[in-house]
Amino acid sequence: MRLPRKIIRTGRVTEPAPVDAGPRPALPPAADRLRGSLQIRQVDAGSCNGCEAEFAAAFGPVYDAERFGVRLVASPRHADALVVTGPVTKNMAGPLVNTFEATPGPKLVIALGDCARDCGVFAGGYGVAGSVADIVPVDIEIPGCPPTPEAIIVALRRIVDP
Amino acid sequence: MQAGLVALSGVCVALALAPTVLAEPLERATTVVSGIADGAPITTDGVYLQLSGIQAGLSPLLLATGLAVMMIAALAVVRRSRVRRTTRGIPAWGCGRTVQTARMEYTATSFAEPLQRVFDDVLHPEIDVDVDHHTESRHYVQAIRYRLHTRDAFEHRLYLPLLAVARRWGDGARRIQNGSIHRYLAYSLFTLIIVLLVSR
Amino acid sequence: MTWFTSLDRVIETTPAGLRDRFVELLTNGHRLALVAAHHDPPIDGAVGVGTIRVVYVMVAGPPDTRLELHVRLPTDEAMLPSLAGVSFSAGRFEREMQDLFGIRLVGHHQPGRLVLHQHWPDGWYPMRHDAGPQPDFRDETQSYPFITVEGPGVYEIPVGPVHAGIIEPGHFRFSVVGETILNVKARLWFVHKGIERLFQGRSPDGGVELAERISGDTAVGHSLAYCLAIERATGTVPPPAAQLLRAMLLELERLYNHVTDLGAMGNDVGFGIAHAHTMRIRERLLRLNNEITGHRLLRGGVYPGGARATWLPQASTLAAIHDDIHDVVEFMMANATVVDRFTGTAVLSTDDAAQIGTLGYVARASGISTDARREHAFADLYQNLTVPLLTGGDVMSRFEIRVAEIDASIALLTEFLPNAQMGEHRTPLDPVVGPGHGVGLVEGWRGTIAHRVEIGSDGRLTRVKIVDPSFFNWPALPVALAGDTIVPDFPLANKSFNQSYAGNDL
Amino acid sequence: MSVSGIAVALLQVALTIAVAPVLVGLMRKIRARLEGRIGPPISQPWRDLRKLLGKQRLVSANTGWVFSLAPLVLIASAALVAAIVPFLSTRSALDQVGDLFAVVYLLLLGTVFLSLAGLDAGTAFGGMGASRAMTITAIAEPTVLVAIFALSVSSGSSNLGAIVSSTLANPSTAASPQSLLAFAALAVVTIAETGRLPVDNPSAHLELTMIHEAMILEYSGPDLALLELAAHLRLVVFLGLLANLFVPWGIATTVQPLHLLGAAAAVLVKITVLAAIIAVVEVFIAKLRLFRVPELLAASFVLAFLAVTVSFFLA
Repeated sequence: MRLPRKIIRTGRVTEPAPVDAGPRPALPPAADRLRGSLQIRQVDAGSCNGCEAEFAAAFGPVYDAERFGVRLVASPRHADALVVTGPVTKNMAGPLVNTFEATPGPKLVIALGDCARDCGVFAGGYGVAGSVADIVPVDIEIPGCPPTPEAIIVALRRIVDP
Repeated sequence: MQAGLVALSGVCVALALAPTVLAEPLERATTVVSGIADGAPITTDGVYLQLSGIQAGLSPLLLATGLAVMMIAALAVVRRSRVRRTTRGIPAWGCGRTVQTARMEYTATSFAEPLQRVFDDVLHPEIDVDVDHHTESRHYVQAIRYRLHTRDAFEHRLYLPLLAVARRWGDGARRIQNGSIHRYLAYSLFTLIIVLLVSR
Repeated sequence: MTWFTSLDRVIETTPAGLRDRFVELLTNGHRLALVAAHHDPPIDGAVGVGTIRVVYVMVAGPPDTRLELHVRLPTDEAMLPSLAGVSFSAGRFEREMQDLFGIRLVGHHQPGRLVLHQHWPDGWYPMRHDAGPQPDFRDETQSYPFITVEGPGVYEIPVGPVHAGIIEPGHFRFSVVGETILNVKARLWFVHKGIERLFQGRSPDGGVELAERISGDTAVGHSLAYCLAIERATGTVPPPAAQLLRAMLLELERLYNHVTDLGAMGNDVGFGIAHAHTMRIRERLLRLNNEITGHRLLRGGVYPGGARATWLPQASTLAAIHDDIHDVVEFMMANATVVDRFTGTAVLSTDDAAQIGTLGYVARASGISTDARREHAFADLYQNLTVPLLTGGDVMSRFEIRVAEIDASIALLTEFLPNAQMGEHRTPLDPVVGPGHGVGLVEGWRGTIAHRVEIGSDGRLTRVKIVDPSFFNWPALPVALAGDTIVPDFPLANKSFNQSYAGNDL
Repeated sequence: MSVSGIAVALLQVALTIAVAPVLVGLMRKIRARLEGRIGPPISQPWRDLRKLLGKQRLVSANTGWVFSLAPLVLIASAALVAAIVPFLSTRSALDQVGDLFAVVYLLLLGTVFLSLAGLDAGTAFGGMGASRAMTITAIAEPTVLVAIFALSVSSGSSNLGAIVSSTLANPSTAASPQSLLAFAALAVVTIAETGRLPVDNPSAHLELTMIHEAMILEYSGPDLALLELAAHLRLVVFLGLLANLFVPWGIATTVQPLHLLGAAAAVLVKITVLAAIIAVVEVFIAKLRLFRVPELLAASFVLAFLAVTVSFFLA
């Protein structure tokens, strides 16, 4: 029985929640109704996959975003928030809009990472259609290239646990 | 065709809700066939059904009523909470794409395929996948064709052998009775002798 | 031109002579590493639209051998005889050039669009220097012409570009009967941003931030390939201490990515506990990365002419991570269901892997021994390298090869540690005189990465061609599935390949 | 049908609805803890449901009445079963309304409607989920019937109240071979029908591997809330059925409030223990290859068949 021993020896991996030190920006009204339960559909609209790596880490055992009532879901129909990464490419602009349309209100759009906010180093690429805000209305921005899992947790907690 | 289906399903629903209607005629029929008439196997008071052999009861009518009540209750909860939220029609979710074609709709063949796979030892489906590719490289595919043929197991394992046996019998019978009066007279004679020998 | 670039022998050839030279090199044991088209403006202010130049980089090793075939075509009549019949990967490079440079292909079996989606305008070639403003896009309902599988009851499952997990965008079209996959086609390039064009006009140092973001999980692999190419083009020789640090960063990158994949494959068969443990180990590695380079994804460690590290791990830390990983591997392999799901799933035969030109662990799990650390070593560091090789070609082989590579990486790191020095180690780039070009080949964690740079007389980048191993490996996935894989095994099969979308799409 | 009997039935429904989401929350918590995580609070499923009820309802184009009806049928059938099954007292008013066969087919009605809803939207995923669910159900059904038959033979009745009373009267039957075999068979079916590992993975979100979730991909808002709650209810009902059929002790044989309170505590403990066992076991096992699932179900059928055989010999 190797696995039981590993489980016992590993113990709890999750670390205490990162402290939210920064100034709290005003939240959109839709966030009021998502207190305590936030289901997320992540959309890679052109990212280099660095943001995906850190977003996945935020849901890993060390940061455990799920403990705050945040969960990843399979369909935008089940989602309350879209987490969009990357500059929006010309090929992903349509799918992004479709995903936004397929999400029932009240809903939030979270632009994750510098590219999502202002196209980052990819600004001016002939395949880039614009930042996320150029394509769908953005409610919350998380800066960083890529944002650290701590930053992601802090931003998500502001929604579920204001 | 649809009218027939609707009528049949209507009868099914009616029987499901009030099987007691048929309980008595069925009972009489079974009594006649089996010859056993020691009390009614099913007793009913119109709402409940009771088996008399073992302790078992059922009330389809009340079950249906209960189901309807629960559904109305659920609907009421949903409706109440939906006051501020309107229903919005929207294309089916296509993973971000908008174009859904008829080819993306699930097919009956596909619906049955998993079961067919599970019972492939019985059904013996014959599957062919032909792939045409360029002569220079097999990784440039030009066309793919799929063929599935399932032989009916009952037909092949039961009906056809039975028919074959019957045909052999028939062939034998044809040889025996070929229309000759003499031969029939001979049969009669032999039969008579056998009957006499047996009855002696 | 410097002495260094003369290592890359250039053979000028004509469109008519191309095929023979190419086949000759292939039969001599060379591999096609990269094809780059260039649109050269007219020289010295001459009138005209310039010429199209196509460069084929053929490599072999060891010893490290690189040859370049150069073909020139007139811009207005750019017709290129196709090599698709003799090299599958050449056929894909050709379609890429067709889309981006407007090169017409002669004799290609499937000359359809590859990089540009159907809604991009016709006749506009974004990589030409005189491309001009972008015309209007067409309606997005225009769909890629997928092969229609004929037969009763066949239907298509469209998956993506928006997936259910945290997965990069790509569209997969399955032709299916029930659960049986008859055909799969991957439609990629959803995240095509035009990175190669963004490099143009930057200084060599200014290209690093882009190179690090070609594929976020391969920051070291790509930035190193880029830097090696720049150094070849400019004749710069980085100090040995920098080369050692680079080699260490490369292994650290392999380590955190391979570990993640092991658990992710477990997760795809519903064995979430394996994923939880590998995510924990991965976090430990990412924090180690952060200490070493100041960035969790190892950015900032490699730059033209040098490398830096602000901290170095203890050998005991590496040993502890090694044991931790092996605990996880052990309990995964003790689970009969996991072993059953991995074994025999999505088999890529050695023959197919060779014909498609696969690289990295995908190739090594299918019996093809390839490793740029051995064939194109950038420094004299890899005498004790072990290149594991398996022949099964199934998911299990791709799992086991990763485990073996993790062991090899930790062995290398432990070997390098005593000689490694913290701090900055850099040879300043020579002030560039005259134009130059160079190729960088690096064994990234997914396989061999190839960059080819050209630097203009003003010291600015005029062309950077990037090839992630995913470009070679993506076509292998549908081939591996075509056997008797069932639909619910696809996510596992895909994860066992784990190709980069960003690195492929550029 | 007495008033007190109806009250017991309604009490059972209310209790099940209140407990089901918490139980699922508990199972997620156990998994999280074993994975070294803290995990969401146990009340998280309730929070999710409350939020879903306040969300917009999206109706996919090309869907018909089945799409709107399915969530109602699913939750109503699960709730009705919760009313019939003797969780609290053997004197539930509905005991004579439906026997064990009726209960199983009510649950099956929900499965069928969910599959129809999956097909209704006309998407590939929905159809795929429906086909898989029906394949599993088709193979699981014979097991259920044969296992129930074994129980009915040994207790002389197919009515739940009677089976439970019979076990209470002869405690030794609970440990009889036929009872244990039938329990094992029904346990496998429970796992399959509630979409737990190793048949379906409730915590993975990959379109191509899903069974249950593939059928509900198109639902949103209140409809989704109903479907989620129904899934939670079905789990509790299945577990409660298993618990009280085979280990009925603690159940009230009257309708006195104090006895009912004790019975509620007893059944909660039993269900929680079963749920905890499932949650722990799920951490240690992986999901079977789709076409190994029929092998698992075939094994459960063999168990059920043995149960019947044994019950005839020992009768």
